[in-house]
Amino acid sequence: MRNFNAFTLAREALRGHKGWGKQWRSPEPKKSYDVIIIGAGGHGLGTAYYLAKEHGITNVAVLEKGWLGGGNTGRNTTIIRSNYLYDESAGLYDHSVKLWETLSEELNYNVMFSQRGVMMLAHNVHDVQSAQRHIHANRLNGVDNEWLTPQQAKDYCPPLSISKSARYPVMGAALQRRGGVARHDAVAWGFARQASAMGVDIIQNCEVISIDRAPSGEVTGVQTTKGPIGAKKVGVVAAGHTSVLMEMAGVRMPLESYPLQALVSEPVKPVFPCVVMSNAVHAYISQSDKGELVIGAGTDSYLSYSQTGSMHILQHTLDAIIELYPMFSRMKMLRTWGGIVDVTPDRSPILAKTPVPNLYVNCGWGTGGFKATPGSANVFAHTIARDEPHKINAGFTLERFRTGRLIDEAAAAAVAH
Amino acid sequence: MADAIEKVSPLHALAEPGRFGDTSGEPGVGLSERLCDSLVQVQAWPDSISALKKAVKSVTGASIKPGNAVATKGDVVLMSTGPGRWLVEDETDDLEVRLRKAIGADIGAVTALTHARTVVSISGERCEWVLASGIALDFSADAFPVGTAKLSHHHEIGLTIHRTGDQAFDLYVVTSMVRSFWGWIARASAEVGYTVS
Amino acid sequence: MLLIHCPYCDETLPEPEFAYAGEAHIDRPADPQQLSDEEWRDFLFIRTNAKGPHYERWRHINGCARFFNAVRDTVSDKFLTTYKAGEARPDLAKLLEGQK
Amino acid sequence: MSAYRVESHGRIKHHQPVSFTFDGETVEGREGDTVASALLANGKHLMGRSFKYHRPRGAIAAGSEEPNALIGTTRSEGRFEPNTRATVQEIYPGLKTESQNSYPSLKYDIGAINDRLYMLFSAGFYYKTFMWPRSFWDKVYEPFIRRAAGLGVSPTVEDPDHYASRYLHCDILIVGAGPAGIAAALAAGKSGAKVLLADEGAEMGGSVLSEPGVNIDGCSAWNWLEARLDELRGMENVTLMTRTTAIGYYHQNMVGLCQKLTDHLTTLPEGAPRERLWRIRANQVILTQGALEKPLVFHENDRPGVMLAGSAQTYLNRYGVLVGRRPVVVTSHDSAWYAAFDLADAGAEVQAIVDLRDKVQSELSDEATKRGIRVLTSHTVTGTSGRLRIKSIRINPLRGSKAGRAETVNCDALLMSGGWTPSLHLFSHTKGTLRWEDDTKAYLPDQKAEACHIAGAGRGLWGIGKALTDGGEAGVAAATAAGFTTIAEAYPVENDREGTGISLRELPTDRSPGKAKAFIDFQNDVTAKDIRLAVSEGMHSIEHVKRYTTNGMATDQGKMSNMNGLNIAADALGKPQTEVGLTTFRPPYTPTTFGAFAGYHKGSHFEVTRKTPIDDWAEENGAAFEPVALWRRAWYFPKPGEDLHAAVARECRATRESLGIFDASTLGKIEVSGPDAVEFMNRMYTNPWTKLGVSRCRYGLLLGEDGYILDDGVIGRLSDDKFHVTTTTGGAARVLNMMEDYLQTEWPDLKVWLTSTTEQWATIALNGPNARNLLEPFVEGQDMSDEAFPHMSVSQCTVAGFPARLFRISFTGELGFEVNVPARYGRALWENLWEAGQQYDVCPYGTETMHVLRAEKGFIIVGQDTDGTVTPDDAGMSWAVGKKKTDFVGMRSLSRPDIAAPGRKQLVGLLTRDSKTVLDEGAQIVADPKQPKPMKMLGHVTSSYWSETLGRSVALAVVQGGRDRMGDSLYVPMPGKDVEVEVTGTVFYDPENARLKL
Repeated sequence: MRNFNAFTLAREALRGHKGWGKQWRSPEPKKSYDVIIIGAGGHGLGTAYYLAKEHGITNVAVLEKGWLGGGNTGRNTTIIRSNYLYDESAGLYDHSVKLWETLSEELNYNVMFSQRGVMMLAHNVHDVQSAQRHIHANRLNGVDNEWLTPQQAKDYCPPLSISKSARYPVMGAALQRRGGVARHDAVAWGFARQASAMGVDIIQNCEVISIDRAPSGEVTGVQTTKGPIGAKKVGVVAAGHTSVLMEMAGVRMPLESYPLQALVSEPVKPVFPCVVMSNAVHAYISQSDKGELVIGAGTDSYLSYSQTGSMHILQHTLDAIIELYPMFSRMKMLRTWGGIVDVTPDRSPILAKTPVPNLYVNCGWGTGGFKATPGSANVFAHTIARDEPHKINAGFTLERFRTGRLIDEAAAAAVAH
Repeated sequence: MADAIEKVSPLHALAEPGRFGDTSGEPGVGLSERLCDSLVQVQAWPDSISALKKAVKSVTGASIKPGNAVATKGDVVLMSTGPGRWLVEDETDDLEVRLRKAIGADIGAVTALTHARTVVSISGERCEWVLASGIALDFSADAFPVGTAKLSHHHEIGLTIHRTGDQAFDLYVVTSMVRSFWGWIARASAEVGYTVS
Repeated sequence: MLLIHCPYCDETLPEPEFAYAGEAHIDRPADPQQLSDEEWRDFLFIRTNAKGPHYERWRHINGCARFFNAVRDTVSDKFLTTYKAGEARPDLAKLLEGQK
Repeated sequence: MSAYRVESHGRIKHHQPVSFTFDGETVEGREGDTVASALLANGKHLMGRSFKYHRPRGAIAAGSEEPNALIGTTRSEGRFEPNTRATVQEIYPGLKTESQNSYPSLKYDIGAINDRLYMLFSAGFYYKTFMWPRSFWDKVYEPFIRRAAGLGVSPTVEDPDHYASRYLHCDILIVGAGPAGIAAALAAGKSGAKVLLADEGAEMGGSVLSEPGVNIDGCSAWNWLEARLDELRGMENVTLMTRTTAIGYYHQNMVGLCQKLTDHLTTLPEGAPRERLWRIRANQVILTQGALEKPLVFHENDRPGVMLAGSAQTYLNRYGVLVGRRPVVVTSHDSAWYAAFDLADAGAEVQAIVDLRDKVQSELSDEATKRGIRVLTSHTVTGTSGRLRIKSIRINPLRGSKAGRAETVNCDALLMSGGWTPSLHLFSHTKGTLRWEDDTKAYLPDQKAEACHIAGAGRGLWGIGKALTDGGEAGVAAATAAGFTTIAEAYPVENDREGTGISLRELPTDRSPGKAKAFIDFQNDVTAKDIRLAVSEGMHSIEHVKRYTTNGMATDQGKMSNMNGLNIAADALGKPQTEVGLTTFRPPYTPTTFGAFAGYHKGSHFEVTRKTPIDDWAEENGAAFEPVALWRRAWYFPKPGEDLHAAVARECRATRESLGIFDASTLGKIEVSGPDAVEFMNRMYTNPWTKLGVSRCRYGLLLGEDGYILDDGVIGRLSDDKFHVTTTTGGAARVLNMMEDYLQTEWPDLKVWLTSTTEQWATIALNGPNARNLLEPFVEGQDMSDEAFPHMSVSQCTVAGFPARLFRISFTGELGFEVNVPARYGRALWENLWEAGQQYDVCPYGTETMHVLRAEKGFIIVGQDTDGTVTPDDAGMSWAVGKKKTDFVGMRSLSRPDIAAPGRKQLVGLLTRDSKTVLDEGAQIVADPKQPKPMKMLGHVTSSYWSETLGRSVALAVVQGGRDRMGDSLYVPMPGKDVEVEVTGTVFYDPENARLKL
């Protein structure tokens, strides 16, 4: 595998870019693997990468029914932050942010992690109380998060309107400076390239039709559109389709899948320096390296796998964008798209063993999965390799829905992920 | 003592009479506000619907019509707002008391909503146009005939809409939101020009 | 924006007149205290999350305010049918036949 | 007049000059010109710079598919728009336009240095570098990349325009008013169906506008068009809309369209919206959007002056502009020959027609020879020259797939055609499937997912005759499907220009293909080489190719680039197109302003504001407001010079010492009535209700089925079968919805009706030792003595002559009453009490004081002291749970292992050791402030205030095992200091409730 750097780039430029070679192999599936990961998104490819790199397990296949990185990894608004309230969440997401900070070097692939700061606006007294609670908890957890006055918020993000006469005046904001955005495709491609180089087989256009179990119950492999493949362990990392796959192993899940839409504007010169989220007003916005305003909308209210959403959802989002940034009214929406997010009752992920031996599941990220990609992959690989959770994901079990030990960020703060 | 004090309309500050919006040509619509003297909701049990209809007839003299057809008799208006549930309006101030007498707990429930709704009336050539600019219903006469009522909403504001004529609608608006509703309908009417009476 | 038929009003209206209300035919147990933690969890949290025809509930929130049931294909988002609360599950085979 | 304007041609008003500016320079056009046609008429092809290499670019097309000629347009202060298509923007006097993405000027752009580094900036180059040293990404590399990227600049001030929206229901919506669309509208219109015909252009006609030479139904194309449009205008069941783009095709035949209303006008009508967003629900949809011409892919195919042949024909026939006097035509399709003939007939000296095919119909070559045009079949183009405008091209004979010796031909324009692609974007929005058809060399509609019909070029039918016939049939089919009957007229067509062609990848060349700058996505500067590089690097899915190269992701949404990209990717992969598949088309069809989407919902209309009947009084009396749910509530009533704290301290003092008056109208109110009302209440709430006597009240606690506190409120029993339930302000809608859910779907057998009466009642709370003294004289029909009307009573009586529901309850710990009167009397009652209250120095207070007073008494606010993870026991409210009850909503969840487990967070009071310190709400609590991070947090402060009454701070908090820590010292670590607190009970004031009993 060619190393990526300025010098090889320059050399290849002179040679007409003939020498790069493939970024990942496209092998046919073997008869069996030590571990099969279902789903070649960022979390799945990352899991394979860490299995190989940190646990020496390289006889791994990642099965993808479409094209790698084609699910929510390639459809989200790439917001990265870790200023979550509960210890479990803060631990998991901050583990992830720390990995993000060195991911480009680690993968020798520029994932363009840009720590532009993530600002979360408060529009009423309840928002302020909630933001303060987060800031204090984050401080004692060693996670950066600071309070800004409306003027400080405006200084940090000039397009923001802090007009007192606004329907929901900005009363302040919580800022995590280490937060930011990254190039979503690059994350999947970077993990795929390194995993493939270490021997992981990434098999695209290979849909899992059923999951095989031995009479004694444990998982033994999968049936796919490319035939049967044996496996000692299977990890399901298929955001949106988790319920469908787990059903194949006879496990019913506490999940519902909803459409989530996003949009970008036409590209313009740099105008928006950070990421801003507002829960009261429902708008998430940043500007990509290319110059597009990247805007996240809310989920549709109904369960759906259609990857399309309703027009009125986007409308409501753009209402909010203009409310907060009146100068963007004449900007134009270039492209909209939809993803499928699977949501748990407490809005926190499930990263755990399952009742079925040798079957593991990583799901329920709702709208917040991208930021967790390296962290989630890292501890999920640990969980599969050791057949026991890492202490960072110990709380994100399936059990919690029986015992009642929920990790309810949403209920705790009405903060969308 | 009550008589000494006027009821205060939620729109008293907003709905000033006059000509607004595009003033070239004839005004497209006329807007006005109406405060019901009595607006009462009656609700029947599944097994007492006919009894309730009888009771309503005995009190108002009007008979409830099927579906979303509105029964009007003199100043009485009867509108369905769902299975087993109707709105009764008239210009007396004791309608609730009279209905309550006629409709015991065995027949159903009676709840006064006189102050919970404020009626915004819109009329004129462009009233379909104005309403359709913010309400997702089909306002064409064949889909929404004169003498019928439908429930809908604009931007989180619940509405009961009664088509009183070819070019006339009464909108029963949730009182706390009627100021916001007025703000919108005035803005939407500005394009075609409007009068307030 | 979906088009939804309210079986009570017998009108077909745009989605914003309605509110989605989750999976249908999950009846609250008669005596919850008798249930095991597992059974209670299943009632509270476990959902079919069907890809394809899905039995679900909607409420005509901006109309007659009634809750009703529907069968909708979650891949195409097309409604196969809607029916009143309390009515039995319609036979899927027949519905799909009707679609053809 | 310029040498490029042809007075004899075009539909513009030649006698109506219109001047506007481009980059500060005045340009004269004619009424009906677009910015692009006017610039071309003045011989200006250079209109912009490309995204990555900053290469000089001119208009390549004449419509909304234009990728190059993007400009900034300004009408007046605040009315600036970036990235407007010069090929669409109509000119009007005073219009200011500017080029984009160039510095210092369009002609001399230093950004063009990137072009020299062409080989370096290959597809995905940024993934491979800028990684070292790490700190440089944020500080150096990314800022550089960002400055270079982006096209125009964002507007910087608030938009002075407003936007409208409109719902419409119709039988048949027809998208695209070309020949097929018009024929469809005529057929459908005659059926009496409600028909809507929309077109994105300023005038209807589509390809007919560019084909004046064709004869339809015995008259010239344009006369036929005028007559037919008149016929349509005459049908009152048919609506025609121009400048209206169908942007998205959604579920169940809902189509979103954006109509531009003012961007073409010289002066703005008063109050006119700039754009209107239509949401049209159609029984049937007919898509007649025609086809888009494909560029040819060869070295330097992007110079200003290189243009699609069909567009050149449009500029001539619609705008009376020759895009060049000495053009060369290069094509793989017959259509470009006709363009050449039209230009030649209009006076252009066409230097040559270069056709990639080895033979063409003799009729074409004869026509060319007749016009003295040199014909070069089986030739290719291998390069162009000219810095800011094309000067010459290299033409090579083809030997099989090889290019022979080059000949240089001078020219001032190059018209190319790589064939046509049916425009099926909207059809694809519906998830309708496409199939590749090899003889048309195009993707055509296959399986439909909605009730729609496609006609004309959209189905690969070239020529006006076929479009008319097909459109008519579609009109009939749609009308029939919508339940109408009609027939389609036949419109015989003469001198029609059908035609055929072949579809190619990069053109054969005599140079190293690896170095060729053969552009596919002109705006994003994606070349054939980039596509092949992506494939060679393992990007085998067309989606990967798209994302890696950014091909098709420019603002033309891939209209120019998708098919060429696909062909070349397929070739590189060695697969047929069908196996490579298409990337998905996503709404909107063309970029659409945010403003159009927001419509009326901006400024004060952004969201509904609910106001109480007493809101006006509060405003007149200087209240500061806070938003709570959709309501705005009086927060506090500052006197001159007072801040929040001073005002609240005064309001608290006044209430505790004498009398406070508070507008509680926003509290949710639900009337629960019916024979089974009490049973229903028993099932919903944790409390028992059977024994609650008529005219008595009880505090009710409502859980979610998960066992956590959801809402609370005082509930009065008005009669055996009627309860007056109050909820929190924010919870009202949620609670009613939940109650209806249980009632309708779980317990339909119960005879109960629920009605929200929040809006019916204005609620005024009086609290303080003088509350009764003020109220008593106003009350008729209720003995107000403590014996006759004790704490927690409700009475239906009259107050100040108004029918009232009078509650004796207290959320402050003082003697308290809440008077409910019909809403319209609220203000009058308030004024009455206000006047009479002066003798007691009555003080109006807001939500903040209400919060302080209740906190002093340890009353919780659901959503502040509880947060959706708190059970009744956690909140110390087991007393509110009926001990003998066998079931209520949420009861079962309370016995789940981790809910019943010890060590849960419990609500307690906190007193700071230093009584002056007021804790932060949300501050975290620890046992050992010296421990390292991450610290073990025991809980957090939920409510914290300065208590004027107690002369110290008080706080409520949830703390692990809190009730077992009474008297313990805990710490609240704050930046720079650790605050020591004592754990106490939650009631700080009048624990024996003496003041209630006055």
